[in-house]
Amino acid sequence: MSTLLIALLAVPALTAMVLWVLPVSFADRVAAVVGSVISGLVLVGSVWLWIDYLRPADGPGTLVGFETAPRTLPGKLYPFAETDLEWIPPLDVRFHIAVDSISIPLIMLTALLVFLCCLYSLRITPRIGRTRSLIALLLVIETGVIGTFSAVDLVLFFLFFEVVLIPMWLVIDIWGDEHDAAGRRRAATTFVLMTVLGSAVMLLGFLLIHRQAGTFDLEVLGNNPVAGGRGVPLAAAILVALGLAVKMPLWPLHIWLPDAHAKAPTVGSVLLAGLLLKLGSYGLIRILLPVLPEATTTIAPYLGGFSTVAIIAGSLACFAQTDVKRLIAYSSVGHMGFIGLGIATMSPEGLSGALFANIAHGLITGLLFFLAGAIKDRHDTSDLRTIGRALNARLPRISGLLVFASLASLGLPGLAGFWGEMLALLGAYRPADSLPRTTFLVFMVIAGLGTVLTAAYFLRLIRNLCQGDPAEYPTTAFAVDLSRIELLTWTPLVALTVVLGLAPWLLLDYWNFV
Amino acid sequence: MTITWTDWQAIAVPLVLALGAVAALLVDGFWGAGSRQLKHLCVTLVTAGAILFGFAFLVTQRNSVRPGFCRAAVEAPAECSIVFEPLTVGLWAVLLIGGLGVVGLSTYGLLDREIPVGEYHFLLLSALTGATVLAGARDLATIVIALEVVSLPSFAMVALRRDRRGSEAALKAFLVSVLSTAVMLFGISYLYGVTGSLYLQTIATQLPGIDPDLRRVAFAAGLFVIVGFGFKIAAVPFHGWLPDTYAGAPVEVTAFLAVVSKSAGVAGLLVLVTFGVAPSGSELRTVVAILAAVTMTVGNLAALRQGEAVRLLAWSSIGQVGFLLAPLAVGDAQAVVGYLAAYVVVTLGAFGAVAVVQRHRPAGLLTDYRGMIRSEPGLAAALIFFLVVLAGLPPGLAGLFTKFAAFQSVIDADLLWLAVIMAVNVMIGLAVYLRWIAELFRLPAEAPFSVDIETPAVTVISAYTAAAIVVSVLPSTLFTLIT
Amino acid sequence: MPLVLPLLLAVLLFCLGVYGVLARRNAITMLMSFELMLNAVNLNLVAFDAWRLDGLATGQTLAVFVITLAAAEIGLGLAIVLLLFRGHGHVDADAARDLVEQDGGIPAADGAGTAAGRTAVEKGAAS
Amino acid sequence: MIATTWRVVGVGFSLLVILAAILLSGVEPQQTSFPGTGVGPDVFWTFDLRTDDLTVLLLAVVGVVSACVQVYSIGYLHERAASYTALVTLFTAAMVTVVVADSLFLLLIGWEVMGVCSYLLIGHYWERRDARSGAMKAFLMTRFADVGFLFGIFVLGIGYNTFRISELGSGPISPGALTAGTVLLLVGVVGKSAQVPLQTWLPDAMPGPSPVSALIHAATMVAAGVFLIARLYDVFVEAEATLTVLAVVACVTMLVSALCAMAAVEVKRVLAWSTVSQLAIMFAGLSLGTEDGRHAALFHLVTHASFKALLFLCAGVLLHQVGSAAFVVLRRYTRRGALRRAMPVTFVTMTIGLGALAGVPGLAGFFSKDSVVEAAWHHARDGSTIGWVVLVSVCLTAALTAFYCVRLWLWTFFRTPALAGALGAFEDDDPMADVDEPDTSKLREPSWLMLGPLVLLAIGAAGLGYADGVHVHWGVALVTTVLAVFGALPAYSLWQRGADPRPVVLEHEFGLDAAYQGAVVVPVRWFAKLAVLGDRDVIGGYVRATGRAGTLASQGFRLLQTGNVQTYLTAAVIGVVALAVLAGVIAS
Amino acid sequence: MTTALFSIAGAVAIAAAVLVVTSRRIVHAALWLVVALGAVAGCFGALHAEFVALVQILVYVGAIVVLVLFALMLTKAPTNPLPALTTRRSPFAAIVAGVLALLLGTGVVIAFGNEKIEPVPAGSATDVGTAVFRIWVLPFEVLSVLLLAALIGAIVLSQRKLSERSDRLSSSGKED
Repeated sequence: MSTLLIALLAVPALTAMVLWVLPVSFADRVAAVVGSVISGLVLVGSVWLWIDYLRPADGPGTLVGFETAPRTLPGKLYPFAETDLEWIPPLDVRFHIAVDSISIPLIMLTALLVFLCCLYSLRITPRIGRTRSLIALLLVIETGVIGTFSAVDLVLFFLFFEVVLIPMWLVIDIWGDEHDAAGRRRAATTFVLMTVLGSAVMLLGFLLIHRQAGTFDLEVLGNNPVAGGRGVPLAAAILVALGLAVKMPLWPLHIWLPDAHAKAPTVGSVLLAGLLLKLGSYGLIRILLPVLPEATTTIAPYLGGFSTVAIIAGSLACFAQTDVKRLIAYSSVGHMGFIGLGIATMSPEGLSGALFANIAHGLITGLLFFLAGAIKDRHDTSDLRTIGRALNARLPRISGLLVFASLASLGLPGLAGFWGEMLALLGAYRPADSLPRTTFLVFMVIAGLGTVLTAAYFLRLIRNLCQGDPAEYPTTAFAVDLSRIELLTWTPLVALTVVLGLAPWLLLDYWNFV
Repeated sequence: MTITWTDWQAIAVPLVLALGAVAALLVDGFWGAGSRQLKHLCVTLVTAGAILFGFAFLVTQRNSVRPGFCRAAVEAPAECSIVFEPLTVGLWAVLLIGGLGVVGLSTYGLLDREIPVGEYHFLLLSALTGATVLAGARDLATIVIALEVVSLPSFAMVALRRDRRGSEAALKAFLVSVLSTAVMLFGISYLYGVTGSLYLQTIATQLPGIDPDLRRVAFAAGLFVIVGFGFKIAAVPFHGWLPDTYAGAPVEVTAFLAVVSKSAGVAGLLVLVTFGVAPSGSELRTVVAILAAVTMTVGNLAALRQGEAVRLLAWSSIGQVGFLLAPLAVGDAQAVVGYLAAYVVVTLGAFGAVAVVQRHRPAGLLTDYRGMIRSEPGLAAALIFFLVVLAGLPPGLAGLFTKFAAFQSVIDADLLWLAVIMAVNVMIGLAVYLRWIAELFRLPAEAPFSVDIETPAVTVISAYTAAAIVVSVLPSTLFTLIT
Repeated sequence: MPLVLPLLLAVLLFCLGVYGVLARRNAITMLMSFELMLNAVNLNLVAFDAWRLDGLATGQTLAVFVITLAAAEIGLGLAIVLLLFRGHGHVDADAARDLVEQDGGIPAADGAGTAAGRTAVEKGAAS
Repeated sequence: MIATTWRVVGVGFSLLVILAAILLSGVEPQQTSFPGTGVGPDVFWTFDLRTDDLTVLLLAVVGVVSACVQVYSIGYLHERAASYTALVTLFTAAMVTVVVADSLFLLLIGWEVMGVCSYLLIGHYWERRDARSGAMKAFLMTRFADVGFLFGIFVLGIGYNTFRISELGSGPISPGALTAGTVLLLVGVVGKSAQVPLQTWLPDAMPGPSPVSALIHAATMVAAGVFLIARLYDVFVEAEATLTVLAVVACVTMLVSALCAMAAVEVKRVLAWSTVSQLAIMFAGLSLGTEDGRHAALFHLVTHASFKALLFLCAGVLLHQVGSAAFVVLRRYTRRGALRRAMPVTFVTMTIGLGALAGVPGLAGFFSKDSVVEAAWHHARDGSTIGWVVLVSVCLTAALTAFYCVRLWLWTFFRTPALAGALGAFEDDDPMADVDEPDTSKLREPSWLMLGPLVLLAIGAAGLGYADGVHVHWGVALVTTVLAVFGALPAYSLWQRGADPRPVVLEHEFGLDAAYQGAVVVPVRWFAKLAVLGDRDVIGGYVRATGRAGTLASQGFRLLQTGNVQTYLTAAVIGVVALAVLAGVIAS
Repeated sequence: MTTALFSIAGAVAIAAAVLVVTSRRIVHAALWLVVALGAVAGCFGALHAEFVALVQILVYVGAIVVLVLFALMLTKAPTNPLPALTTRRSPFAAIVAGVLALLLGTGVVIAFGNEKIEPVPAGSATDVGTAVFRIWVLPFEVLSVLLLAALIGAIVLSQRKLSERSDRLSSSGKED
């Protein structure tokens, strides 16, 4: 299995290299096919990994009895498919990767989204072309994200965390909004600079951890957490949280996000929202809680507070957006706020909620960005005022899917978006014993109102985009409503949204460790 | 004192380099009327041979410790002028790599600009001699003279084209350098007055216990000495000459300044700080830390808006020096040498690529690089890789891990404020290099740069790239230079 | 003889040299000012040597080295100055400004780091 | 094709529900467990199902009403029929889920899916502005309430340490948590069942297709609130404070909404307000906290389902055949007496329905309302203030109900002698009314696909009162009947005179909408602007300023780079001095 | 005695140095430099460093100043007073130098205010010779490299460019 994990990391990167070596004209033609095949293989591999993990002999995390289990936190690593090699002894850095039930679902999500993006690119690519590089960069991003999710060494985590930066910057800078060259460049630069600052700050936190504990290894750190809630551990926790909060992004560090999402090409937005934001929340769960438990207790109320503000501010900002992609981007701020709140509660419920919301948000926002991209491609703009209303009449299927995705995103019970938010709120209702409960009750109430706001802006979007009098916005001759490739690409997302909504235990069962 | 075999071993490398220098000069002088290309080749081979001997020596002797030119002291270990030890090996390795790289870089394009080949290589090897002595020196007299041996030939090299720009560049560098030497010597004179010795070892043992009244003078003296090196490595605010000189010198010489001369300065400062004037806990280390913070910030910020490739590299090298000063301020030789090694390799690479482009586009603007990823994919990919290493992001793992080591040493020394400034500078630095990388990727480009690159250039740049890739995949090699 | 006497003399000479370097326009006079500074150094060295009286004559030795060094420097320096004269026709250090930062290298709008511009958050009301 | 398939599926599903109800009737109460999941040690939930009398009763109601609605819709609706039918089916399924759920979370799924279905169905005519805003309003108000509902689930579930409905009420729980939990659940119920103060969405939901209104008002959605309290009656009975709150809400609601119904000028709006009012009567019964009260409330739920479904379907016929259900439009036909003549079946069934609503003795509504009054009287006699309050309110409501029923009936179907063919009091609403004479000749009954359900439901409205076994408390019957007559008489006399005074307060429905607009919507807009401005000018401003500062600094350093070597030297010497001073400061 | 001698020499050195940096005639400045350097040599003598004093006179006065005068001649330095010989920044430079002098002077006085130099017997030349050839061998050797490098550097810079040379040669009809 460890070979499989390494293959999951290496294959996309190597494919990208091969694509770059091939001659341009040839590679441009085959890139999407190659990308689809390879990312499909990676998807199969990741699912295989999950199935293998679930076999009773290997998997530690099967369902635990109701009465006996103590109130433990997910986050600590129970390594599976482990590879542990010496790499840079002078710096105490090891090439140590492993996965567990927290990371494999995220890896599957990564593989799925990249696969869908490649598939989508078979037919639909940004106007500027250069498909070869686009696909290659997507594959590099895949390697980076999977690597982050499987890194056990903190430095390796940091390394993979950084791998995605330049490819994503290029994706936005080259294939972004073709009408606004300066804007897309600025967005890309803001994105990459803020993120790199965040990760540098995070690195400082890692180094403080190393100074305190003498190791970068998450497995060792998980078993011997850094004690103390003041002084150096606190500084480390703050720095790590700050760095990850930029990526997540948490209010008020979210400012790069709307621009980056709005200007990125469709596949870029999908990966940005679906995967890259998860790196931050995954890091908080994987690093902050198990390694610095006491220091995290100290900062958890602030984390929760900022998350709550993010929920409200992100939702409110959506009301005033006139660009559909920006709107969805801002909605991500709100949703990531729920994840942050769930993490801040430090309770099993909250953390499971955060993990579940991670997956759900990846699926739903991915779908939303695909839809927004489709609408944008058909109208050559993503400005709501220019697109006009009554999409129900012009593009009934896409419009219907948009309604579905909006409903899923606003947390409708029975769809995937609900469980994460619900569990985060439940966690806030009963946070960890060491946290001030009243504070979190307040957060819960405010976040609850945030769900109403979320519903409100999505309904507003539907009202202003999908509904309306078709007489005012007559049908223009669009070639297709829902093309075959779009149907093919989006079906898995829709299906998974429903399946996970009706059967949350498909994931939740495996996040309850003894 | 009699000169022993050990002494000869300790100075074997500088000695061979000096002999190589004379040899190169003689070959050039007695060449006669043969082909200039052939003469160039011969001189290059002589030079490279001298340097390669140095490498061979380092490889065979890397684990030995040989103090040279020692004087027995009363109730203390012998005071030595030069010590061959693991730190020296690491620094010499870096310097020799840099020297060899510059020699490689000079294999093409030198003759076109009517640079006298023999003298060029003579000066290069002389400077390298000084640099190696400097890195091993353990007394102030040797340090200051070796530093001059590095400096004066390099100024001559700057002006070697003997044109308007070259002479102006050389004059600026020269004036600043002379002032710095004077300041440093003034500092040394006080250090001598306070401690009564020029040996670093003795100074280090004397300084902590001196009279409080003298401490202030000792402090100022140490400061002056550090400032002298600050001129040499162009720490802010002693950096003014650097961009102008880089812009005015031939590209090969600029690379030499950026690589060998700067490394020599850092090596000298490292020796000085760790062994002598600024023992652990000294306020002088705080001064170095402040210099580091100011230098990296100013260097990176100023690089932000440069439109010329060489000037951008010049300012960014100031920023890089800031990063180098950070671990230096806490006396972490391993991090310094590792960082220096990675910096040397990729700076050589970047200047190599710039040299290729500037031969055909003398203006050297960033816009000349537009769309090169399509028109010259190999060169562009290599250049991007070098820039990414300089920025310290994947895939440039060498840069990433050397920055990481710098962070680690700073954090371990409790200088959180410096670490935070470094973090901010990672961001600014990235912004600097991204502008260039963006140009390389930008399509479509009108008249993108596309030429038949000379074979030596291809070879040399490939070698740099290979080296950069090796140290990126195995960053531990960088940190094991000091075994 | 009080030690401060030569030391103060050295300080004065050094600072006069500094003044000369900063204030003089002609490159050759700047070089002359450097000589003053180096002489200050030598005065220090010799004075400290005489004060220490350790029989090693370290200060004097270094002073001799410094004089030699100064000779080497001035030799190369004058060569550079003459080269400058060949190119520029004068030896004014502050008039040699060919290598000043050129403007117009890059357009202002392309400056990196200018984040989240005014287009970033578009105006719009919740209608 | 797709539409037909969905229609078959929809009708079939409704029939299946009826079949299930028949099969399950009389079966022992039982629970079925399904695999669930645990999150942490204390939170464990499964998707359990249960069957008991309440389930069967509601299944029957849901099945019958939805079957009627599905069949009726075949005739009623033609555009976008596929999605419509699918949604109606989903709506029914969601209600069935709520009814059979033994898990609070499963119930919540059904509960919210209903909300979404109602949203989509109300917005079925998304071309129309009022439909769009009505749908949005409905969803948002219920969603707001559902947040409270969710928190209520948290409180009760954590308090009782289970999320299974059948296990609630059996464990130890602190009184505070019990009250808090039930009150929070009540918030959800109030929203879903459109009680004060969240009642305004229901009348605004009327632009939706009439069959949907019938479904929402009779069997699903709004009835779910009543069902929920009945389902959790054991828990609610424990929490007296909550019941008091419920009683107050119910009494206020029934009066307020009955008053609003008296001033409404559109058939469906009158009916909508009446639904709110009738639901409040059910809640009043439940709030008594007695078994009688619960029984009476459920009885009223069933009868109400039949006659309210009937009434909405009748209104749908009017809409379908006439094109509008506004009084002003209907009057154009009625002033010639056309409506009654052209659509006799509709007239008769609607009369039965209105009679049942008004509590005409012998019809279903009479018995069920009286049973509520009777339960309240028993409770009041035991010395309960709540009993008295409920008693008085329900009696008053009976009078008001009679008033608006009679008003609706007379103005819709009968020529006003006093006006001699004029439109009467509704003329102000439509200045073109007299000019535009409708063509009454084409007015006729709709197809039997639509009339069939009408007749079926009319039979129910007439006969369901006897289903529970006839036991009439004559005193109560007398009082309510007299009150109803007292209510009907003014309506008749006003109609006789051709007058329809509508106080401004009632026309504006107590100004609650405007208040919400001012207190919620406008501030949210302001906050939204603030958030965006904050992002752009404060946070974004900092980021921009950082970027600009970097650029400026860069420019500054470029300016310092004068090319003059002596500047460099000066800077360097100053640097030395500054460092010396600085380090001196640090050292000391 | 030595103190008085030193004081006089020092005063002369200061005065000459002031004139070096302020004189409006470059050639005069160079000549004042000779005086200053000579006076400093006198100071060395007063400090019993006769050897250094000798070297000072030989190298500085004998070589360096001559070199400087040659350079002045080659750069066609005018002998008449030049108003623009100092830059406009000179007051500022004076302030900077003054502050530096104040700082250093205070520090020196505080640190070494009470120290005295004892007179010693003459004969420093032997000591210096011994030191150079027994202790400071390495710097001495490196210094030789420095001198060589500086020499070659100066020569190569003074040469004409290859192209200019060949131009001249070809114009005179010879092949290179």
